[in-house]
Amino acid sequence: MTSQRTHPAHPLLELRNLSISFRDRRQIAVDRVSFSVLKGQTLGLVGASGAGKSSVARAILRLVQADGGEILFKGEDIHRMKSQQLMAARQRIQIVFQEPSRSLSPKRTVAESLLEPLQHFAIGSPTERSRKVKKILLTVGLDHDVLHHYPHQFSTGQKQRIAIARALVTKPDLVIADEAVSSLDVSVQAQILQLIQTLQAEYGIAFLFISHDLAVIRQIADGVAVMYRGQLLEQAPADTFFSQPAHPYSRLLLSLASLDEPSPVLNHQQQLNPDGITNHRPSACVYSAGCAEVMPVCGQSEPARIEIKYKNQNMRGSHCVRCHLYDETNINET
Amino acid sequence: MESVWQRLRSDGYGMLGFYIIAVFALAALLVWSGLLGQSWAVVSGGRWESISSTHWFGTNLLGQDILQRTLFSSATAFEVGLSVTILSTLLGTVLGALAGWFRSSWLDELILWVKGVLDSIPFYLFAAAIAFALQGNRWAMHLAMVITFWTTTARIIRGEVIRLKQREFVEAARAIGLPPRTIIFRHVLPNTSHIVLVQATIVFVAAIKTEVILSFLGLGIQNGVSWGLMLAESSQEVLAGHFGNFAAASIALFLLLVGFNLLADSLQDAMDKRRSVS
Amino acid sequence: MNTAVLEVRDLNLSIDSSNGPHQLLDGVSFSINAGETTGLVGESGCGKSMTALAILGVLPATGMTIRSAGIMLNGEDLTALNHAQRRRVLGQDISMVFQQPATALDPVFTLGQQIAATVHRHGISGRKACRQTMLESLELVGFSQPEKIAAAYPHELSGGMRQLSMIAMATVCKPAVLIADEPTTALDVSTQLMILQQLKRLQTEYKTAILLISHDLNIIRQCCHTVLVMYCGRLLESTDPESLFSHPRHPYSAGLLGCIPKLSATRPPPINAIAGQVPALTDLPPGCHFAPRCDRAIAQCRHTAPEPESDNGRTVACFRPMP
Amino acid sequence: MVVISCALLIWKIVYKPMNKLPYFVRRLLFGTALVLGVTFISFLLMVHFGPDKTYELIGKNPTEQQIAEVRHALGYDRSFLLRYGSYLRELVTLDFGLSDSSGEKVSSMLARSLPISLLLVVPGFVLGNGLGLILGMLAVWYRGRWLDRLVTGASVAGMSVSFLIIIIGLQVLLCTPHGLNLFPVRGWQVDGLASYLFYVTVPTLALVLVTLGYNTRYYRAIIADESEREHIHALKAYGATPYELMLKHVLKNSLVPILTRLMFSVPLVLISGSLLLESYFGIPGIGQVTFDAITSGDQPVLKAVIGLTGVLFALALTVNDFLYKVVDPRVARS
Repeated sequence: MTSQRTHPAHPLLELRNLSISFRDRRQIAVDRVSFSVLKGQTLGLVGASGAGKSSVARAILRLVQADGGEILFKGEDIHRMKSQQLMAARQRIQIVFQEPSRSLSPKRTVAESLLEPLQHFAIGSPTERSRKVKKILLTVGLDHDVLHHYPHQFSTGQKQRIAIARALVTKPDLVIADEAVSSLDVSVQAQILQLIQTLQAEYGIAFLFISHDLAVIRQIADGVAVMYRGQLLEQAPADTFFSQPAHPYSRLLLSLASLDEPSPVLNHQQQLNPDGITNHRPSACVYSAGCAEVMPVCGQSEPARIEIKYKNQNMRGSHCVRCHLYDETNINET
Repeated sequence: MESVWQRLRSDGYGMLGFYIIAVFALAALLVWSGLLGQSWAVVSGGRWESISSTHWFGTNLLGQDILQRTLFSSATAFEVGLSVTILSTLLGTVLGALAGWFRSSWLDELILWVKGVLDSIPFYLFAAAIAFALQGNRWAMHLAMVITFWTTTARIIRGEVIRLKQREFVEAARAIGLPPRTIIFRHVLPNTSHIVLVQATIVFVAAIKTEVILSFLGLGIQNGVSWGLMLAESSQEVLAGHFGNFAAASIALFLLLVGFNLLADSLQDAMDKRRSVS
Repeated sequence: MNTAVLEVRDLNLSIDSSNGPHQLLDGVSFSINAGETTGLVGESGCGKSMTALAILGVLPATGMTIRSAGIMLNGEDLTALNHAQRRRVLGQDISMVFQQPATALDPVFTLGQQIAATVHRHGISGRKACRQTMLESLELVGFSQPEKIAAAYPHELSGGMRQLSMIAMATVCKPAVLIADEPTTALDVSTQLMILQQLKRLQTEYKTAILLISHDLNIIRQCCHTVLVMYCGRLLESTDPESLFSHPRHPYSAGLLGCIPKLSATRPPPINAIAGQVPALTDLPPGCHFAPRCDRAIAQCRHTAPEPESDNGRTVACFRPMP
Repeated sequence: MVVISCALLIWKIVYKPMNKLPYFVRRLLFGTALVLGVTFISFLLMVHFGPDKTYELIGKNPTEQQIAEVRHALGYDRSFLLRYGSYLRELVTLDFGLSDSSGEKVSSMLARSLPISLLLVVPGFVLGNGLGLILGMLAVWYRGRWLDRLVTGASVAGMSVSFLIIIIGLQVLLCTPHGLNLFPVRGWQVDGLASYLFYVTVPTLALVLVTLGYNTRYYRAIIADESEREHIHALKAYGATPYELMLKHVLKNSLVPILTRLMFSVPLVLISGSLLLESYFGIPGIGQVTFDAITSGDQPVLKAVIGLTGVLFALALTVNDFLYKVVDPRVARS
């Protein structure tokens, strides 16, 4: 998995200050999030439940209306696309959900579910379509006698493979995996991760891989972005993130996930405040309440998104963070 | 649907109900095709003749054969039941699906308002009003029932569509840009087929029972005979000790309704078991 | 050797269905010592939750039959108790914490009412005494304002706080054994550790023996003194976590460990998975159920089920265990 | 058609801002909209399409002038909206003019007959639902055993018998020489408890028999549903006794569906239930009044009864919403 950086004109997917709120602005789900996914690369989007990860995924697919910001797919803002352009974009972006048993239409056979996108996007002739479907099933490790069965006749692992096949059948450039392995058993999870790794290598598909499990992200992602209460706190290449995480929250997540030493007992304030976004004060850092390295300034003003400068040219512009611990002057030696 | 059929076969009571309905349905078909119960109006004997070889169930006040009338009435019952059930279930399913899909939009609130209004008009008054408005039209009763029976089906289907709309396979369909119409009819409604079936059997029972009372009120069947009319007639005969008409109509009605209720219960259990699986 | 607080001997559980009875649990035997945590790990559908419910005798579905050589709690055989005796023991000497805190608490009663009811049911009479005990139990699990929690309804608390309240309810009568059925699965990483810390604190303070059921080997490694690996209703291996992680004896345990994604500073090697999938309960393969997926399987594995043999505290049920 | 389409347009525009109003106000608006709807439709059917009284009141071959006079007296010449307006005023002031058949003031007829209907229907209503709930609980308590099958079987039978058959059957059995002949066939000379019981027993028995089947099945389904919930199994693990589970936890969780059924069956039983009972047993309640109005086409009475039932039902709807809040804490504090 070479991680050399190719610089096409635009990144495959770029979010600029995306904001989403529910129940007409009273509850902010996503607050000015910006990140980009390069062609053939996988970005891991990490965060606790309720951090807004799924809302971002649904906004990209226009299942949810965004209040502000842009979602650029190959340089074009998805929200301003006309029907023809939107149809082409929708063909190129697909999604795999968390619950395999709820991702397939129960009353339709596997064949019908797999053929539906091809028919909708009018790809190829009927014979070509069934050939494509059979080929895709082989890629996900299923043989084509599954075609005439109904979803409830399969195991969770097989259902998730069928869901992945459905996402791949229109040859997408980007697949959003929304906690796609979180509800699978360890051995099934490993098989699906193995499948995704082969898809990354052989087909060069870009993944926006959403998960709350850092170990899974480590296994599969080229870059990592951390979200907390609707805001993007840090984005970095995987190797940098897992060796020297910049943001205190990233450090906390890493120490929790590695379980090697007992975690700092969370202070009561965070304990009694139910997770999810309710009373968010715009004028302070969103993580100030729970931060172990909190400073007075964190309570007064919101940290801007700054890029950490690196000596070697290759790393320029790939690591940014929103925290008062850092400002424009920090130069990282590596 | 296929899994329900196997489960239904394994449930004794459900099958019993199904066979009872089949027998009555056969009788209705024979009547419609003119092979049975055609001489229900013919005066072929004395008043209130008791059970005999010529009149298996005896005769009524006018000397008409009660057996013929009972058989013809089963055809009337199916005519009322089927027409009301099919129309009201269709109406209820479509409006329920629309209300559910466009939840808390103006369309949803509008459908809920219409439903609320129709639910709050007392049914028999409504039927009387419709009968007035259509001046004794043969289909007044059926229309009144269709207009008011769809509301329960709509409420249940609306709840189910709201639940199904959040399912990931619907979001996947929306993500590739399928229009709502296709998603509703291709993905959402087929998953409610169970509920529609159970609700249809319940509406069928309600339709037949309502016909009986409407006929008693003089608003029901205008031409032909039905169990309701027979019971209305028998309400006087019974005081004079002649139970033939009353017995025949009530037993036939009771059996058919037991058949449908057994089937409805069995379908309901089959659905609950299936739902706990999915 | 510490005295065994809970001892399960040859527990078998079968459920009868349209095509004959199916074996959910097959000869499960283990024991737990006071003040120790035993981890029961396995994938979904392997029967770990059924084991807990069978021990307590609160099986959900009808049509299930339990056969065992005895479930000894402090020397008293639970299977010999009648319903009334059993109800006195449940919640007092042995109790349980469930996976979904959102649905395991009654939504129309406040936490205070539910905990006080458990206290009242097990011998403490008088409203004031019950309330006092209840508030103490909430304080014990780490709530700084127990009154606020006691007055709240379950849907008003976060997942983590609901689970803590459930732990308070389960341990208010200081039971000898606490069964925790995947207590942290539905929670975030930060809340998970809070829950595990509270369990550890209760153990050290009251010498409670904890049976921790989970599918997450990392959590089992951090909290347990012994680990039981279960597959299709059978215990395949039981050992201490460190030796399980360093050199597992049963091929299935080794396969499971290989599947866990590693968290490392450098990029980890591609993940390796176990071939095939878990057999359905309706058609379990003969002999060792893992044989069809096991690359070390020999002919004998396919027709006779291996008996567990133990040496110096580690048992394994395999004809060709790993070296 | 024009009226309908512009009404729709207004509704679309009005709906958006109306949604902002607090829940309480919205429910009130919905209630009044219901009443308006009921009265409009009943007015439409009763008056607009209703029978034209003019020719009954005038003798043979009347002159143009006489016809105009009578029409004016009856108010037929006023515009549709005006007549609807006057109908609404009648509803508000509870003064519905004179009955066509008996000439008596409609409001006094209703005032006289309503208490009788209540006296007739209340015992049947209470017994029907009380017994139904108890049988439902017993059926779930002895689930799968003979009592459960007996109750389920009996409720299927109960649902399969038409109201008319029960009435005729009971009358023959209890009120005629062919049977026990203990009770009167018709009539309502009530001047004390003894005479009240004497006249009310058979109708109440009929009402209970016809509603018991449906009530039992409905309550059995709710109780069975609640006792399968996970928190009930959880409480078993804490040593809760079966009585405690059923009478405390299952019952309180079922309170909302039970109350909903009680609220919505009040108008149903009071009007349609009493209609048959009173017309058959000759009891001068609101049912008898309505029955006579139907058979003789007495418009003012029909208008009054429909209007009042509509208001009653809208009241039941809104009261039921508030009951939700009182009984179910999940709704109350969300």
